[in-house]
Amino acid sequence: MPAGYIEIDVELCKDCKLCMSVCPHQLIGTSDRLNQKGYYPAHFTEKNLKKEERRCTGCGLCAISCPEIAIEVYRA
Amino acid sequence: MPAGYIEIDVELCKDCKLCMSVCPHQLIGTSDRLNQKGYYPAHFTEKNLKKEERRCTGCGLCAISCPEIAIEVYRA
Amino acid sequence: MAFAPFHARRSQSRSTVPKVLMRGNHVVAEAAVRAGCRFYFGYPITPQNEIPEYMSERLSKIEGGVFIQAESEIASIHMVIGASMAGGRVMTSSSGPGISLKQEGISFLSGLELPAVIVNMSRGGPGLGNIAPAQSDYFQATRGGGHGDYRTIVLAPNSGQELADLTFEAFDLADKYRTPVVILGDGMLGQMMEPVEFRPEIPIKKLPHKDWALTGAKGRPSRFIRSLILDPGEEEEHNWKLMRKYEKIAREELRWEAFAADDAKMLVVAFGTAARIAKGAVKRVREQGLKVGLIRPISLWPFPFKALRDFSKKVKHFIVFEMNMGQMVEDVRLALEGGGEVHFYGRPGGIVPTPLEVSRVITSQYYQKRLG
Amino acid sequence: MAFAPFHARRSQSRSTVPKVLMRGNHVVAEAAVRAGCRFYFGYPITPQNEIPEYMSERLSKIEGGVFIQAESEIASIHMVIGASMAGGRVMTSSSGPGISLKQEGISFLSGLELPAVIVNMSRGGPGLGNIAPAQSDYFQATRGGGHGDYRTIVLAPNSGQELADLTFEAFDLADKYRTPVVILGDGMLGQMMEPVEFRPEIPIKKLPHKDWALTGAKGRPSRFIRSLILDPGEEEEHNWKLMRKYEKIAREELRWEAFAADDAKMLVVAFGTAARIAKGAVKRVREQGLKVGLIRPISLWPFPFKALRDFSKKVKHFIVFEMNMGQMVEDVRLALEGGGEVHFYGRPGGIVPTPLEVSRVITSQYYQKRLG
Amino acid sequence: MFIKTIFSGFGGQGVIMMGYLLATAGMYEQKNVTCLPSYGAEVRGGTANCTVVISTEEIASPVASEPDFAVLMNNPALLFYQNQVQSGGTLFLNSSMIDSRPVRGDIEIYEIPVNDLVKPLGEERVGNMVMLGAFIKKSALVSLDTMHRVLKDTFTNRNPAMVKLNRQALLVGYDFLGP
Amino acid sequence: MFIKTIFSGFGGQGVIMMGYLLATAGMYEQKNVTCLPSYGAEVRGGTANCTVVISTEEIASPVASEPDFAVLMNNPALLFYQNQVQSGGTLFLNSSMIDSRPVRGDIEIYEIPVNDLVKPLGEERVGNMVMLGAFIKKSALVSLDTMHRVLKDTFTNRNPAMVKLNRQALLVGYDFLGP
Amino acid sequence: MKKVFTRPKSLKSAPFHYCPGCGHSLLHRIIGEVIDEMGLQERIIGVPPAGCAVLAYNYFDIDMGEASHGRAAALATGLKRALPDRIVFTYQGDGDIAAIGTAETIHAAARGENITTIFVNNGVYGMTGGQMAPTSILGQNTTTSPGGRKEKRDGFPINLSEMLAIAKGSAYVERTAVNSPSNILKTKRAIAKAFQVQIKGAGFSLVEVLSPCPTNWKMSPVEACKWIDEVMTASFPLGVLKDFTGDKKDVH
Amino acid sequence: MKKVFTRPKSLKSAPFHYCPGCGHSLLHRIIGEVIDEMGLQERIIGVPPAGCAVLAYNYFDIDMGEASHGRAAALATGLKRALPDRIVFTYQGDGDIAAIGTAETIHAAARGENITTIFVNNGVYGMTGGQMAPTSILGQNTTTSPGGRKEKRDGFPINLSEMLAIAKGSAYVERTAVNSPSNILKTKRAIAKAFQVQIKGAGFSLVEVLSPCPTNWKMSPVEACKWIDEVMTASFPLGVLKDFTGDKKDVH
Ligand SMILES: Cc1ncc(C[n+]2csc(CCOP(=O)(O)OP(=O)(O)O)c2C)c(N)n1
Ligand SMILES: Cc1ncc(C[n+]2csc(CCOP(=O)(O)OP(=O)(O)O)c2C)c(N)n1
Ligand code: SF4
Ligand code: SF4
Ligand code: SF4
Ligand code: SF4
Ligand code: SF4
Ligand code: SF4
Ligand SMILES: [Mg+2]
Ligand SMILES: [Mg+2]
Repeated sequence: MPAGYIEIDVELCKDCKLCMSVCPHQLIGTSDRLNQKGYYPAHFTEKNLKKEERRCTGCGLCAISCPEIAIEVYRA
Repeated sequence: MPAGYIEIDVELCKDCKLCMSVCPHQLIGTSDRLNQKGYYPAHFTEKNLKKEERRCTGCGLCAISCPEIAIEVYRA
Repeated sequence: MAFAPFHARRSQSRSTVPKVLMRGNHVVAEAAVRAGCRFYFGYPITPQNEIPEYMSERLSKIEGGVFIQAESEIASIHMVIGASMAGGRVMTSSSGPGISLKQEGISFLSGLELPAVIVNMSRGGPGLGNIAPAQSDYFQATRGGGHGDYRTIVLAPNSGQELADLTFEAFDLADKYRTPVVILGDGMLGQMMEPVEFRPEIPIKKLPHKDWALTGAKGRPSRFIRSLILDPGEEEEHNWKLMRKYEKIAREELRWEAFAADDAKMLVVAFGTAARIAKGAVKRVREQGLKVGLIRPISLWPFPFKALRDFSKKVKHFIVFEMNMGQMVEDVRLALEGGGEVHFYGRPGGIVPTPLEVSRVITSQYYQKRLG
Repeated sequence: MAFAPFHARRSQSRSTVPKVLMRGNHVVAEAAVRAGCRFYFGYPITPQNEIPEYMSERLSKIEGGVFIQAESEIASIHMVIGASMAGGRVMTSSSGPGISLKQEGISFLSGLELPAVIVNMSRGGPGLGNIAPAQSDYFQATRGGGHGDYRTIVLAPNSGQELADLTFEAFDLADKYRTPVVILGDGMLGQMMEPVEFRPEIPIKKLPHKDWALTGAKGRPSRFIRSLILDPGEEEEHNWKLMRKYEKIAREELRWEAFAADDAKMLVVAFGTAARIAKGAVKRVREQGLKVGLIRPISLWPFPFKALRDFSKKVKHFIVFEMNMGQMVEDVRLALEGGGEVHFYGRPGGIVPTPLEVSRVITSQYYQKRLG
Repeated sequence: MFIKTIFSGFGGQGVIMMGYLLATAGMYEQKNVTCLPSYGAEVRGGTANCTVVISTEEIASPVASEPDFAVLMNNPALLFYQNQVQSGGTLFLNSSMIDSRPVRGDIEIYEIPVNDLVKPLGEERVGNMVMLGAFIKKSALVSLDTMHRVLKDTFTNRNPAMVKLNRQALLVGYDFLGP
Repeated sequence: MFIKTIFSGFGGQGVIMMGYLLATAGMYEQKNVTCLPSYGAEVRGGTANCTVVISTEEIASPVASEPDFAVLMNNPALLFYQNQVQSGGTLFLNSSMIDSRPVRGDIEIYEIPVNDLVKPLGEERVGNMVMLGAFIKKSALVSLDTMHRVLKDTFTNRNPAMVKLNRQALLVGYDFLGP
Repeated sequence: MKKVFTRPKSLKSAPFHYCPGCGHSLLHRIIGEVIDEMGLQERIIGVPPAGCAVLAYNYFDIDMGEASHGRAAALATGLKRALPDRIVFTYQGDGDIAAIGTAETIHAAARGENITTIFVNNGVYGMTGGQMAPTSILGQNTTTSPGGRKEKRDGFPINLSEMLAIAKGSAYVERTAVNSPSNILKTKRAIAKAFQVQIKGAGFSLVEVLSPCPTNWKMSPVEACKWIDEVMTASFPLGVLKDFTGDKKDVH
Repeated sequence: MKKVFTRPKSLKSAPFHYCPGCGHSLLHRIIGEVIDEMGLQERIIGVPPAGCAVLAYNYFDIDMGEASHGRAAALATGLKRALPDRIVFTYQGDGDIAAIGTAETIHAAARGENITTIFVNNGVYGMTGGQMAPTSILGQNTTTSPGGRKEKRDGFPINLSEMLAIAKGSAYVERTAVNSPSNILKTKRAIAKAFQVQIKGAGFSLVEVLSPCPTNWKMSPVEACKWIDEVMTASFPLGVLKDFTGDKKDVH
């Protein structure tokens, strides 16, 4: 499995939780800080982990499901 | 076969010839006198025949086909 | 929700206040039902959606009540025609673009001499425009946006209470003259909540009998209601018959109101929402000692031509204020026949100016004309 | 048949007569094609069916020509919008009921600032009415039967030749101002054959380039053409922009004609078919020594207000003759501002009075006013 | 000169074509002309008619309330128009199809047995040309020569064979009423 | 007396209800009132607001250009309305959701941590009632008693359980700002 | 001798203004016969819109309300909802129902309005003079499809009844013709059945009738009847398209 | 690491104004991706009518012309006939296409107009606040079907795509959904195919997309996606309804 990584634009996110519902490894949670629009944006839980520690495969399911195009996906 | 007879209202007739095309015995022809509307109306060829001489069965096909309701059908 | 149907809410209130606070759109709907309207056909469009929404609930709870959200404004106006042919009290409502689509049907209603009530909560235009309050459908309503020689009665309320009262009157006028009646409101009147007191409900049985309605030819000769009149002579006669009716309406159904007009040197003319803003403005300038009054046409057709002409014998300066680019101002000019100077102030596109702004326009005109 | 497309017939004629005898509806269609119209969308309705019929044949023989008999008048006006967005010269035609159905689309065209030519060969109304010639769509055409603040240019031809000429002008005006132009004829103008001389065909390549059209964002930023302007401030600005355009048109695009007006003590005002009848009537009464003239507005909007007002300095008596119950008469009253007495004579419903009949009305008014 | 002519008959009798050709001929002779055919639903099963005005002056109205000439191709046409024609006016009757005769004494009447005259030509459709020939002879509204030109211009492109046939039929009518 | 109040927040925060209840209370106290909610497409994903005018005079316009009071439930509301309030006017801020504070010195500000205050009631939906309680206390536009009557009349029929809960929440807010 | 065929009572005595051999005349009679036989004259209301049959109220001795072009289904919806115990039918041409009235018709069927529609498909706009109709078949010459209808330029003809059969609210849809005595009798049975469906309250019922327009087809009436059999039915096959009444599909 | 997923170029950078979890947002992105991948940005023109997506031109970086409510198919017909070598698509809500625009849509399909329609079926009138749509299913609560849609009172929902598949001029009709990653990918393929059909000139193509409207359904976005699978697809089954391109029916 190639290692993956995602970036979430918190200002675009509207807390719809669709990304969370599709990630095979439940790697996305909800932030506890409101964004400018007043939503608690999604949060990539492996954001600060080292590459080796991440379970994210870069499968892109989260990005595919994100209505706001708030997620960018990276793969090795 | 019951004997039949038809009456054609020449003033209603518009010379569409549909009655003629459906009569199984070709008993309807075209009159040579214009009616008030300017049509040569249909004409029951057995009009002046005696009952016994008529081939009209009173089947009503002519009347059923007449758009102008110009034909009345009688049957014994 | 604050928008639940009024009858549910009202019945429970043990308050001694006879009024209820209701959104204008709900007011129209409730008043219609109380005036005996049992048939409503409409199509969603902002800012009048609360009318069909309210009707869908209210009529579904009344025996014989029919609400249909039609597939379009066109379908809805023709459903109106059908229910009106059957003798019912019937209403539809929409806003600018939807009213445009109903024009053919409105022309039919007029020609067929069928009663119906048509509500326009108008918005900024042309085209899709926006959903903010505007008065730019004045021409459409008063000149008949449809084809042919006809007129519709047009009533222009300026408050929640008047929405209720004029809705009642609209149904009566429609039946009395067998003609469609337009209630011309705007987004603000439709959305705003104000205290309202309703007249009691009219029992359906007490409504006037319609001896022309189509009900099946039982025990009487068959009837038809036709729109095509191929012979120009007959059609002309029909047109003049309509004309005589319209002339009677123009004589007998004028509605207008004057405020502080008796000693005025300058008169503001405005209708509907603009009139209430203008009234606020007139009060302000009165406080400053300016002799300014207000004329508010309530029936836009028939238009109070004579009233204005009479005023013009004493007053020579008029300001017409409309939330559009200038439509009623033509009727004012027609009324005055040159017997007064007319200044137009318009704010189209959904802008609702403040009384202060309008008072400034009045003041500046007043001094320019050296009246003060 | 006598109605075969003109170009087929014309090419064969070795006659030296430069004119052809053509039905008014065919004239409009042929003139449109020569003016560069390549897109026609319409729907049958009497008395204008010869326009789509002619177009269906003519455009199918031209490279890039598109004729669609749409499923309805509504579809056709929106096809017009589409082809106009693409930058084409485009036309639709109908009569009263169909024009009513196009009102929403016409409001859109106006708001979107899209050029198009809309022909109304009007008939008796309201409702289905009949198919005889009438002028009862004057209000609809000049006041904008659709919603919102807008105006359409309205041209009223009175002969076959003018049908040709004004159709050319309509396309030019539409492009020049990016606005829909209405040609308001009637059943008689559409059906009558008269000798006509056409201007030469404009090559499509010579038509003005439209730098706003939607053609795919190739080699330039993407464009959009929008109708919704949610912000009232922006919509108001858009409205005033339209207004400035309309004011420019009102200054620069007036068209009217006077006949025997110089020494007249009484003026008849009439447009289109009524104007040609009125002209015959004026000639008759002139022969009897009555000093009567005729003013014929050719552009109904913009209306020649100033011209009429100027005449009213010398002439105090006006007769407005219309084939309706009285519509343009309002504009005449507006123009005169009380500076003249207006008598209205109307024949609605498809009646076409004779010049003799109208001359009697003129004569009787003339002597009643003690002018002779 | 201001002459109004009405043509009337059944839909298929070519009355509109008669009007069109007459008006075109008038135009060729530098006159003002209008030609107003009946239209629309009224035709359904009924009568077609066509009004032609030929004039040296501008024509105010193409509607002929009191025509100078009436060319009537069938019974209903006669019934409808016999009393509208001006005093001193002229009727052209298709006597093959019209039985009755007007009682008015103030008009001239020509009877043309169109259906009979056309038979030898072997093409019933050109009956209207026969009538038109008779009409232009007696009305003298346009010259025979002009009408020949009009026929040529009108039909050459459309159906060249018809030019000859129409001319023949025209002459049959023209000659029928004598010199 | 002519007092304009604006309520503003997210769609789900019950701002329209606050406006409705306040206006009804004004009506119960024999005042003239108008209540104008925002409507239509502008709500999509955005801010809801509601303008209430309470007055002893006739109300010309329900639109409040310079409100006396602003009840602001979230950040965008603060950004939008902070500068529109009249000099000398008052802001009521939902301090649980609004981080920043206006810089103006000419207005009074009350901070109500609505989301925190509502938690003990176990029903987040009545946060608007908490705010409303605080508002009527400090604005003194209508009496607490009237508001109790309004709540009863409004909710008894619809959802009797809500009457009690709403009253509780109202009192929490009313008491929060001290006597 | 006994009179076995005469004018139905629910028709007035006025002669039809339709062209010789027109299907409208036949259909008027058929409907009149059904009304008579079912005893509906005093409780039926007809809705004829613009089209050659716009003057139908001159012929039917029943209550009738004229509709604008295309809007008969909407008008009938309003009528029927206001008078649920009356029988309401529309009588619409193909231009009327399948072009301008497409939306109104489809939605009346989708809603399951309890009305009956007689859809007179003559493949042209008769009243306005023979323009192309939505049901003009490919190759058909009309005044607005010069050289015959071409799919690329003019589009395909539309099978409205097949679409209506899909609508969940339609209970009975059949296509018949009036070009021969046997088809005329089938049409009569279909119309009777449609009224029955309405009486039962089963939902929307429609009978599409292929109907000659000799005038605009430029054929003799007899040729026109033949053309229906030989050409038109290829595009518009006769038969029951939907029957939710529980009756057997092949009613005839 | 390589960026493997990012915003398509044919979308502008403006954030969407749609509600959280709205299908319009997803569809905008999907269409943008297809336009990018097929290289159509410079020759495509979009036609969004009134509806929640009326401001679509704020998001798409392509030429766009706004249509009146319901008339997108007619407008697109005019555009495409004038510019036959451009790609023209409409983007219409269910209220727009299946209520007021029924006639325009059916006739564009019947004529075989060479345009593509994206039909966003969210079973409500989103923009105007959640009224009943022609596609609201039986029992569905909306602001104008109090107590849930009832067949007698409110009529049945309409299956427009099934009707369009019958139209002779339609070449490709498919129903998809955007409620899961796999359905999203299928939707993308369907839209690409529809554009291809248009490029080939094969006729009318339409993709109906079941699309969540969490706001008016009063559900969370995740619940809304589930509801599509569990409830909505029973009335509107997913799959290819028509494919005249010669491709195999089961493209995915
Ligand atoms: C709004 C409107 N558009 C057009 C017309 C003109 N019109 C009258 S009937 C008709 C169509 C007739 O065709 P069809 O419905 O097939 O009936 P038919 O005459 O063939 O029986 C048309 C286009 C009209 N009356 N109203
Ligand atoms: C002629 C007209 N009627 C009504 C409207 C109001 N309106 C705007 S969008 C819309 C329907 C929205 O529903 P849908 O098409 O399903 O799109 P959605 O918002 O659900 O995506 C309506 C009724 C309008 N703009 N124009
Ligand atoms: S790319 Fe795949 S694994 Fe990584 S966060 Fe997204 S859904 Fe989860
Ligand atoms: S799918 Fe997108 S918008 Fe929704 S929660 Fe995840 S990142 Fe936010
Ligand atoms: S009743 Fe039968 S047999 Fe007699 S004339 Fe008529 S069709 Fe012929
Ligand atoms: S069917 Fe009737 S109208 Fe036709 S020819 Fe026979 S009698 Fe005359
Ligand atoms: S035109 Fe056709 S449909 Fe109309 S009456 Fe004549 S034959 Fe019948
Ligand atoms: S209302 Fe529904 S369709 Fe509209 S933006 Fe919100 S979720 Fe999307
Ligand atoms: Mg037809
Ligand atoms: Mg929707």
